[in-house]
Amino acid sequence: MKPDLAIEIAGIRMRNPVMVASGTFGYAEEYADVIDLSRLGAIVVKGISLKPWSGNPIPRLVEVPGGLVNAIGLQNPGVEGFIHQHMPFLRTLDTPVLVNIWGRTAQEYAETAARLNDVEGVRGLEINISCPNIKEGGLAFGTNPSAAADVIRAVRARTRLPIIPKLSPNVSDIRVFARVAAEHGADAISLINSYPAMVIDVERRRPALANVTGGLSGPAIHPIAVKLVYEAAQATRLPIIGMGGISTARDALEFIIAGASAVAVGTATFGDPMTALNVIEGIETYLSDHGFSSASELVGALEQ
Amino acid sequence: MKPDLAIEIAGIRMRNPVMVASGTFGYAEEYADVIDLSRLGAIVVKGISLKPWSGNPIPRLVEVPGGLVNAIGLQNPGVEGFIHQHMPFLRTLDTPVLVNIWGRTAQEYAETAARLNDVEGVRGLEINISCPNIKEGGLAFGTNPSAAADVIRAVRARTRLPIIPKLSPNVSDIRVFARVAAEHGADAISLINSYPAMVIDVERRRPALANVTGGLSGPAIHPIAVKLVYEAAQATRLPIIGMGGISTARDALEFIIAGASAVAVGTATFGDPMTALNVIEGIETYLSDHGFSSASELVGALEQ
Amino acid sequence: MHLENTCVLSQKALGNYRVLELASERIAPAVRPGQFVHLRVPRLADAVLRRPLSVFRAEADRLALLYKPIGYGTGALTRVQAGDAVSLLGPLGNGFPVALPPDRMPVLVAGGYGVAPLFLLARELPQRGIVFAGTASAKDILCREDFEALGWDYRAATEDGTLGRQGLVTALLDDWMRNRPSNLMPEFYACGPDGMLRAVGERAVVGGWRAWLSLDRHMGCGVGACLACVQRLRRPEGIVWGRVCRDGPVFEAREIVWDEPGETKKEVSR
Amino acid sequence: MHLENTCVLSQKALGNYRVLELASERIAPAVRPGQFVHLRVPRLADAVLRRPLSVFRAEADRLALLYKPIGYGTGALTRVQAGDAVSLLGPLGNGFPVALPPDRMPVLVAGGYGVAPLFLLARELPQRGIVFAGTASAKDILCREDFEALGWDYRAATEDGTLGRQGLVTALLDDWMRNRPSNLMPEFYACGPDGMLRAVGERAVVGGWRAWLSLDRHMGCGVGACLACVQRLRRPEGIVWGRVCRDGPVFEAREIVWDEPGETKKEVSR
Ligand SMILES: Cc1cc2nc3c(=O)[nH]c(=O)nc-3n(C[C@H](O)[C@H](O)[C@H](O)COP(=O)(O)OP(=O)(O)OC[C@H]3O[C@@H](n4cnc5c(N)ncnc54)[C@H](O)[C@@H]3O)c2cc1C
Ligand SMILES: Cc1cc2nc3c(=O)[nH]c(=O)nc-3n(C[C@H](O)[C@H](O)[C@H](O)COP(=O)(O)OP(=O)(O)OC[C@H]3O[C@@H](n4cnc5c(N)ncnc54)[C@H](O)[C@@H]3O)c2cc1C
Ligand SMILES: Cc1cc2nc3c(=O)[nH]c(=O)nc-3n(C[C@H](O)[C@H](O)[C@H](O)COP(=O)(O)O)c2cc1C
Ligand SMILES: Cc1cc2nc3c(=O)[nH]c(=O)nc-3n(C[C@H](O)[C@H](O)[C@H](O)COP(=O)(O)O)c2cc1C
Ligand code: FES
Ligand code: FES
Repeated sequence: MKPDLAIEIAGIRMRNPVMVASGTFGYAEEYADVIDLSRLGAIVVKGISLKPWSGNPIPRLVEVPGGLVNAIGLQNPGVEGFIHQHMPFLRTLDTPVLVNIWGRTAQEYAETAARLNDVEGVRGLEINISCPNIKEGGLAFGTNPSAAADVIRAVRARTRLPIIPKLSPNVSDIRVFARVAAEHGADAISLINSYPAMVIDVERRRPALANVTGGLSGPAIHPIAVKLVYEAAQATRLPIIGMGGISTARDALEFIIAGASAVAVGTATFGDPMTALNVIEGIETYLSDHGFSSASELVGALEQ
Repeated sequence: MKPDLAIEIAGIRMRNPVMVASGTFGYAEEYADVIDLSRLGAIVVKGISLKPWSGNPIPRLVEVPGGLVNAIGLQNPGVEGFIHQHMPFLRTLDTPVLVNIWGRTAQEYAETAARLNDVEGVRGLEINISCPNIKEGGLAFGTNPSAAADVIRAVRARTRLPIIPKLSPNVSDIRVFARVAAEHGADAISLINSYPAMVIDVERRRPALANVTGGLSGPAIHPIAVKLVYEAAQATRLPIIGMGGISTARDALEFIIAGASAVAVGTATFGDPMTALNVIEGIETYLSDHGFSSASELVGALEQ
Repeated sequence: MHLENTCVLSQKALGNYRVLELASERIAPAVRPGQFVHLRVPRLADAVLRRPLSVFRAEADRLALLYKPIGYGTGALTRVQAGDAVSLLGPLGNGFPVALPPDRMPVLVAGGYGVAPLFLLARELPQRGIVFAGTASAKDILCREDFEALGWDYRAATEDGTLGRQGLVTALLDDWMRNRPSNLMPEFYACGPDGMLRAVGERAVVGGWRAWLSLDRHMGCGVGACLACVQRLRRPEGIVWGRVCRDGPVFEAREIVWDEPGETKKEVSR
Repeated sequence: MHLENTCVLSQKALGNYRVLELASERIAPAVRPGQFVHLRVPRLADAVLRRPLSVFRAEADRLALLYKPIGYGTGALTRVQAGDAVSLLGPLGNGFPVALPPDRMPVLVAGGYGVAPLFLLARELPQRGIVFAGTASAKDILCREDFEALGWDYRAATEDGTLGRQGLVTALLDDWMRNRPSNLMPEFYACGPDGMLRAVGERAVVGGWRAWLSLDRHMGCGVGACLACVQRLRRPEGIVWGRVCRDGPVFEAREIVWDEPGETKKEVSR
């Protein structure tokens, strides 16, 4: 008998627990030619803000062993632009679409959330309080519990959609932020965002990125992310979306066994656009081989 | 003309800025057959505590892409054992020896430091307030500014040796800890220690390490470490020993350009015991090729 | 756009470059000149990104890439052998426009690997014209006979003077421009370093001609999703970011807003 | 101990195993039976650790390793070819003692790759004896002819019964022990999984004989510096951690303090 991959997170039913991570999958249409989008668990689009935002100068991305450091800087057409340019396509998909939002003030987050409330096809909001690449907001919210609480509360007050704060790895104790999310009305949490990092071009003695610093993603951060998901799972009963360095089904399974109800594939899509689909298949095979009848049985199944 | 590689950190003169990192080079004798120890800038020995300490159960180490996660747990023969078993050999070397110390209380750190005060051949103390692998102390000091201050102050009060707190990467703002170190009498700072991480054996659904979590080291953490060294260098005038993922001269040069006066090679020694020596040569070549007459000229030479 | 597992047919040295020929059933027949593929270098476990390479030749069931080993990925690529599998994503990007009014003379300007997309273009343009190729040294001058066999006039400049005129290719171009028949209406197609592209573009703008410039930017996804490869463009709605991988790599000279030295903040209207 | 850049002479399949032969001028002549090398798998950029492999054969200028491709590193090792350079650190560890009183009969017990170090030992022990080899299946049974050519009695057990007795090698050993001449004084040498080593050790302790057991532990440095590969040992000064890479991998059965099921805290006196 085939195992049941379907899961429900924050009231959103997904055919499997494998999502694609914000900022690494554009607005989905970019990959539509090569991936059957209807096989994904969910799609999280690039971070959206109230007004259009031009992001950082180039170079915005540099490869490092086992990952990349990016400082895109959240370029996006603003919530109106997003709704008009991208929702028409996204609405045609029968895969749940989550919109990743960010702002420079709690107010901006809340207004963006409010604007998305009644937009057909938007199934939930991932609240990015952890972007290492913009000075205004982003990481500042994600590393300060009371600032994080303000944002989550403000968004909660203005939306009926499920809200999923995306936590920063750049904190000493992730449990504090998991609890803050739970207390202020989050329906789930996502972790982790990329980790603050820097690359120097030694020939020119200049930062490799125009923004000087950026965020490290890819296999390099996977063991860090697993640890944080594991700790967060001990601290909260909120469902967790685990991400950071997934490139194989095993990487995803580590998150699930550590306590994540779903996972997201990010950077690995660049190297192999089929990664998310391969991960889905690999999870299915693992569940059958190990006698699990459903993906949810495996959530937090770590023995000690 | 050959560039001058010699540097002085915390009053310790070294023939070049390349050290070997604590815990990855044992007590130096282990590598004496294959490396000319007299070519190293300095040697930092495995972490030493007041009393012998048995460390963690095995498995203590697991390889991951671009690094390894270790939970050795600071096994060591205690400061007396160290002095009797290992100092006789270390004393014969004409390379400066730094002793890495740790404790479960500020008091234990201070007593260990005091015991090493008059031990011939000990040139400085690296104070490990950042080990992710023991519950008692370690990381708890490294992620709490006032606990870190207590340890540094207590050690400072009991030793005449140069003291070099080793900072944890697991903090939201490294500058706070760099300043704490400076204020409480440190002569230099070292960063970074390995990053808290976890690996799960999905076949057995158990943590790969007996200690459940461990510390990630190796190339995976290099861009994180460079960022932290860069930030610390903006916040303090204390000399910085940069480490984390160095396996080539370029990796080391990134630290120096970011503001480190010296660097340490850790994990890479396992894969290639010649790494530190190759890094030294590579730095020398770089300095000549780029018209620098000394290594110290390159410290913090980042242009923006 | 396809994701295709291709098979290496051969790999050969060509001067300082290498030509990699791959069996491709889906991408090869779809390629237009100036398009590129995003190639995954096999067995490079610690490299998370693909590498963008222009298509140099394309037939019904095979394509060839011309590349210079300059770093980690292209260095490792030299080790792949006939029979190895190589994953390609492509064809990517817009490519050069090939329709050309009969009164225009195509002028191709290639810097370094720029000959690769221009060679594919040279085969498909409705009329023949002239190619200027500029490189560091004689060993980098590629495909002269191939262009000539197609009926193109080929002129080379090398920085070290080991072949053709010594100096930059734009100097060679300027000489030619000064002496050309006054009724000749050039249409420029160029691929090479930014400095060269900018110079070609300026000449076109001054003369009132068009110049199609293929940009080289570091890429993440290659498909328009990550926003790593952006370039400011002048568009009716204002200054916007274009994605070199998807909206380019070819832009007309007037569209491109070049960075000015010292400029740090890049204003775009959306 | 040397760090040597060796050159691959050949690589051949042997049942489910592979034999890798390397030209080595410094390590090969220094090797004693039971010692190992720490091998860096070439071109595995994302693997930071070496892999420990026992020396299977050693001559003046070459040595051979016998390994089973079971994972990432050993899998990649199958791709190295004659002429490739492979860095070795070795010889490492203490190895088996080869001096043996004339009244003792050597009894070798090999599980899986355990035949590798035991084969080297079989050549160097002063007297011949018997070898028990246990593996999963017939294709894993190795070197029978080689041992026999050296004058050893070779008995095999396979878990699937495809060759020799079906079952664990220790059952085969027990049968033989029960029927052996009563004046025969065995000296055990074993290499294989912990369960097997422990079983052999227990028999030796009960009978009052010695058993030299070669442990397999995950390693970091291989030279005693990192403390990854520790094993509790019974020593005059109390229970201590030994380093399998440097103080071992061979320990006498009485020294080893095996983990008890469910035991979490490992007390050692220093
Ligand atoms: C549209 C396009 C078409 C190209 N066509 C060709 C071609 O036909 N032949 C050819 O030889 N080269 C071509 N290039 C350049 C080629 O992509 C780079 O030489 C290659 O990516 C270098 O990879 P590396 O790993 O060897 O270099 P490294 O410097 O080790 O790579 C590190 C990172 O930087 C990126 N990078 C480095 N240099 C460049 C560069 N010049 N352009 C883009 N990314 C770079 C790499 O992709 C990688 O992500 C093209 C680039 C683009 C954008
Ligand atoms: C002293 C000693 C001698 C050995 N001699 C031989 C030999 O002659 N022939 C042979 O086939 N094997 C031998 N082994 C086992 C061999 O080291 C492992 O099979 C090998 O390390 C597996 O590497 P991998 O990358 O293929 O496996 P992976 O599981 O992909 O490796 C992941 C990590 O685990 C370690 N690891 C995995 N399995 C083992 C293991 N069984 N022992 C130690 N480390 C392991 C690897 O070294 C690596 O660090 C020996 C081990 C030791 C300690
Ligand atoms: C190029 C790039 C752009 C990203 N943009 C966003 C973003 O807009 N919003 C966000 O919350 N996370 C963003 N991320 C973070 C990813 O969603 C993800 O959390 C992170 O990359 C870790 O996963 P990975 O290692 O699988 O990539 C971005 C990551 C990358 C690499
Ligand atoms: C096996 C191992 C043991 C270590 N033991 C210690 C230790 O005892 N004290 C300490 O301060 N750091 C210890 N470290 C941390 C290293 O000194 C170094 O800070 C870290 O590994 C990052 O550098 P690397 O990436 O070059 O290894 C240890 C690291 C490893 C891998
Ligand atoms: S490379 Fe990703 S948008 Fe162009
Ligand atoms: S492997 Fe490092 S001490 Fe044994």
